Amino acid sequence: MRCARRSIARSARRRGAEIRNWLHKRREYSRSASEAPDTESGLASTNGVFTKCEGCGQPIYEKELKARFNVCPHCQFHYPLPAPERVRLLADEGSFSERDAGMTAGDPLGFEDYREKLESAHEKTGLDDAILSGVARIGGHPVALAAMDFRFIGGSMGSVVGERITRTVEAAHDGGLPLVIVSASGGARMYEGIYSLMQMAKTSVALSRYMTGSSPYVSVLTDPTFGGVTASFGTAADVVIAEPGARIGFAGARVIESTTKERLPEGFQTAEFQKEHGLVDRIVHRLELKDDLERFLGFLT
Amino acid sequence: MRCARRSIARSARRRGAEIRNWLHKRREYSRSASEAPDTESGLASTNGVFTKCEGCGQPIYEKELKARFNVCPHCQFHYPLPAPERVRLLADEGSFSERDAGMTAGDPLGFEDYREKLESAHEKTGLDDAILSGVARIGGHPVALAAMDFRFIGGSMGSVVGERITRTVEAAHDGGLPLVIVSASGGARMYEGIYSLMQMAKTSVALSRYMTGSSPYVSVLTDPTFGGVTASFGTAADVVIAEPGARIGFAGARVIESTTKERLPEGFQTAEFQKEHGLVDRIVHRLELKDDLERFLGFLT
Amino acid sequence: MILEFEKPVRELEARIAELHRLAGPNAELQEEISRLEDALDAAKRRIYSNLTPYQRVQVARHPDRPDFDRYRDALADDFYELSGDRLGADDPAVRGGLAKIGSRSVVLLGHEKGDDVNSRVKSNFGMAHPEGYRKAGRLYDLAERLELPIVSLIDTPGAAPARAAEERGQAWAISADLMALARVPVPVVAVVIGEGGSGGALAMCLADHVVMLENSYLSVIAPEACASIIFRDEKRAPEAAEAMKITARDLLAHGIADEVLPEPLGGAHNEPEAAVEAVVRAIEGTLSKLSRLGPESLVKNRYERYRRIGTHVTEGEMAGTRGPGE
Amino acid sequence: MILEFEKPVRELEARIAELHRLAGPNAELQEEISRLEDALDAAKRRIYSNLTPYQRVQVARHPDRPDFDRYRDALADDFYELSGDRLGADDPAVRGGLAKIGSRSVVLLGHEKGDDVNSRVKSNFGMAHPEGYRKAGRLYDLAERLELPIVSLIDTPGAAPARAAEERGQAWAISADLMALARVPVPVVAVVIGEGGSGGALAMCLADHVVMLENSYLSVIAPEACASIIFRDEKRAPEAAEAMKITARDLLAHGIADEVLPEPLGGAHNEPEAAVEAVVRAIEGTLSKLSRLGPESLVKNRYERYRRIGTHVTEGEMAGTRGPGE
Ligand SMILES: [Zn+2]
Ligand SMILES: [Zn+2]
Repeated sequence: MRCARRSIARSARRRGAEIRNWLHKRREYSRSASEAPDTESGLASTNGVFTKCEGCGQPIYEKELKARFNVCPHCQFHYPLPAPERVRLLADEGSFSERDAGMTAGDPLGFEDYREKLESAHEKTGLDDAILSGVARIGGHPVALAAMDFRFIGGSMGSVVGERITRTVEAAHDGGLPLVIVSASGGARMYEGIYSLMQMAKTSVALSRYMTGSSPYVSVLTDPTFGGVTASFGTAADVVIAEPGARIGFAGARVIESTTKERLPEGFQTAEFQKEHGLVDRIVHRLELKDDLERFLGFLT
Repeated sequence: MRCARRSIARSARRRGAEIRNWLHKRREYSRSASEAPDTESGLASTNGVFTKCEGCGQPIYEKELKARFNVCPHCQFHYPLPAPERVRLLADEGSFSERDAGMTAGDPLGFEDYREKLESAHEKTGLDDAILSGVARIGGHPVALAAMDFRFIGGSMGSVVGERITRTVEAAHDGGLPLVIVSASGGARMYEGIYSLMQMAKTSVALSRYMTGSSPYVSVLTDPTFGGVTASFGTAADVVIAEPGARIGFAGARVIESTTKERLPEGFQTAEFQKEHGLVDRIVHRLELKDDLERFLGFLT
Repeated sequence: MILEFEKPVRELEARIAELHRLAGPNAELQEEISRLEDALDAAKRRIYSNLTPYQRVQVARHPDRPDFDRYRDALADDFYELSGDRLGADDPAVRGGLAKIGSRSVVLLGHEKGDDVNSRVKSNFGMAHPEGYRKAGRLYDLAERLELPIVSLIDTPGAAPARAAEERGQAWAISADLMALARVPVPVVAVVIGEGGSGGALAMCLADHVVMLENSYLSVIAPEACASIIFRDEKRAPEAAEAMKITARDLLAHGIADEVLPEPLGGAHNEPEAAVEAVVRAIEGTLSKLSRLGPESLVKNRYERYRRIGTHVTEGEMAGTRGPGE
Repeated sequence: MILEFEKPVRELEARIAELHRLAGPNAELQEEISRLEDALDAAKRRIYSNLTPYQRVQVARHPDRPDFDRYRDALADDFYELSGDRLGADDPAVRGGLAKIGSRSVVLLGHEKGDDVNSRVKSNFGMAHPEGYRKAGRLYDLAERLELPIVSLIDTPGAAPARAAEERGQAWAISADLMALARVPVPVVAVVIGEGGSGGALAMCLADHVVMLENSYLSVIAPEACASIIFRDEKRAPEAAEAMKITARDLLAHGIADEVLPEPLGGAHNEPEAAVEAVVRAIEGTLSKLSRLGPESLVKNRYERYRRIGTHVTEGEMAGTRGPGE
């Protein structure tokens, strides 16, 4: 069943950048990173074509979708957003200065296929790993900013993600800057084994020290955020914002269903569910996110 | 119904110090202090008589009951224990030095019957208010110690209880002493109106300051502990011990049942229930309490 | 909703309105109207200036009384709401977030009573569950971390007498809030805007400065419950309200409240703008004063403020009848 | 329980026992027995000294492996157990309290896996729910307040893949533990005594010194799950265990573990006293060393310890292949 779905997804991908493709992978999504969809570099890469929204079934101009940062103009369904687009969405124009560019993953365990995975992810996304980070201004407020990219091996957290998050936290700490991290992650990068797990510890010591100061930390959780990211820096924030419909948790729904044989309720682990459960502060539409962060930052200057 | 029960209780009292009497009142117990039983000065006051245990129905020598600090030798039912007996139970012999003796309640609001209530409680118990406090040694460890007395207007917290608790906390703070408080309270002393409520705030500021140090605070909750005591110093401890079967909570079961019309489960709000709910650390038999405190204090010297 | 003691006023008002309708240019009726209007004015003053404590409790509970939303909108140009206790629940009875009052950012929180049947049930009529106290506690921690003053608007009948609230440790949760407020090194300003019921209210008003609206109350127990327990008769609630000294002016006299804000004639619901404006001014003034104190002074003063409250008698000498006010 | 790879050993043992029974004074059989005993010895050494990573995982999971209770009893003359998260639940999968190790008082905590069907189910096979992480967090706070070192014994398959655990925010709870351990200004010693599964284990072993028993493992994901995801075949778990480098010696080599304690031949369950004794000595030694450091040094060293772990490559140069060990 799973395999059947996967091969459908694969052939669909070959046919072009259909949203359906994302969605198949969405459904297939599990906590495990490598199984998570390696998403296309951008929905709008094939120019001027209509695509059908998986959320509402209506046709969307791919150009319009791109202009709306991958939010369906009809039903407001939030498709994943590449990290460079996320930075473009949030940072004041021209204000983003990337830090730690060119940092790439080692292959500490010589894990089967890892090199190839990294290369193809790099080719597909143009990124060095599942993250972009640096300093920027949001509505004029200087911030340290990191954004994860789900297309790069399912946004899994390996040493590069851990290191760049940590350096971003340290930059915020040293500069007395507010910290904004946008997460999207299937969880750990198993190819890096224990190093992947230890990134939770590394980011946590940095964040814990940052939190002894008085500058704010806002975590933005997007679809999907699971595993080690949620269980470390993703949730230890002053304010936790989630995008509408984003699935957020530790263990993914499929893992839970297959382990416990329990049918999970509709909307399980969505942003709305987690807000209802007191775990998320705000649900903010992507096209209002910059404004929302500006408002928040405005309280603290 | 309530009145009927009360008048039965009253005539029973006249017939002698029967445990049945306590138990009637136990059942009648509610969060409100004045309605709570003003208990007898000691079960064993009538000498050499048998009494029937409400816990198990077996006969008990009242002398034996007293020797066992009001714990049934058959079923281990824990009857309320007067504060002086509690001090005798816990403090090394001759080590207790009372502080703030002679402090009595004012009648700030000139509340109907309050003076009479105070006088009759004083006559019955020999105490100035619902508390004894001072410094003592427990297994050789110097401690600041306070014990409440449920017989004195239902162990309700008015200005005297609040002040003596606060002074005990301050003595512990100033002397770098461990703090042990044994609570038994129906809640607020309504006769003192807002002053009663404010004792929660007063004890909390003192305790909050004490907790910035590194000396331990153990709270022992006995049957019953409700209302303002539980919602302030009673639960803000490093270790919360409860006696077996003790009922502990904020609102009493009867108030909840009459408000919500819901039938509460067997064992609701007992020590065991609260431990199950992660709110109480340990349930300790009264005759093992001194030993348990000695053990705890032994870790910190 | 018309409160019992307001009926004469409402009747007079109705008669005047009726006469206006009938009068036209009739000079005689104009005279009668004028007379009635004087009577109305007198009646209002007589009734509203001499409200009994229990009548004030009823005013404090009036469904049209300005609520959290109303004050929030007047206080803050922007309110950035936060949710949840981060433990598994979000209590609609407690609202909170960041707000800008004047030029000052604060953590603003308060009780939500709801304004229709659904929202009233949802917010449990303003009675918090443990998750509400823990949400408040989380906001206190946030205020400490971000070094922002805390402003709370209290309007709760009290803690929830409910099984679920007990099962999740409401006493523990209230206690934790008190401990947190006692040590938080930022200014804490509490305004009782309506009901201030028992420990549920206290968990938000252990503060450096306690403001009360004229018809708000703060009490260790609801007057009805007190009457039912002490007088064995719930109907004697007016007596209990009187005996317990729970009104704003009583509490000012006893030094528990620091400031009483007069309400428009008949209560805040008759002229919400004025009440809201008074609260805004009081908060701004207080924040401005408290902002001059450092963290240590704030915590020390707060300690002393509450340390003094009590009416015990030592060695035959009254020791502390007065509360924290001077 | 007999593990698959132990079968030759167990068979030899059975044959030897049988022969002993039959032999009596028969010299020829005595010789045969002697021969078999040599063979047994050789087989044991061969098998047990060359356990594959996945075989070690099986040893780590052995139901007779010494557990929290066993170590606790050996470590501490007295264990003063504490319960609950103070929020509404007590998780039987996490145990903790005060203990005296040698002359030192510590906060001791660890996982409970249970030792019969009932207790295994009750403790969810050692997989904590959010209340377990919060209980641990409460104990970390207690350790800070009472200025006591933290000693944790890790033995968990990992976090609970369960609806209830998600509903109460297990990710939030784990994250809070990590943040707390990162800053707690007392020595933190972690000993992986059996399984060290994912974030569930990490919530107790972000420490100043990480000890691992020879056959324990620490892994970002169970080998079976890794195999099923990466190799699309759960049966390839042995390969996954190998590839992920999860054994104590691997982790020592990679600088993640600080110390590996050899186990008796065949695993700790074959000779629990020896394993327990080694753990006790290691903890005592570590506490003694760490006790010389002040709170600031402890937190600073811990920061640096974890800060270094990573295998990213900067500007074509490997930057941090090694972990915290020197
Ligand atoms: Zn759509
Ligand atoms: Zn009995």
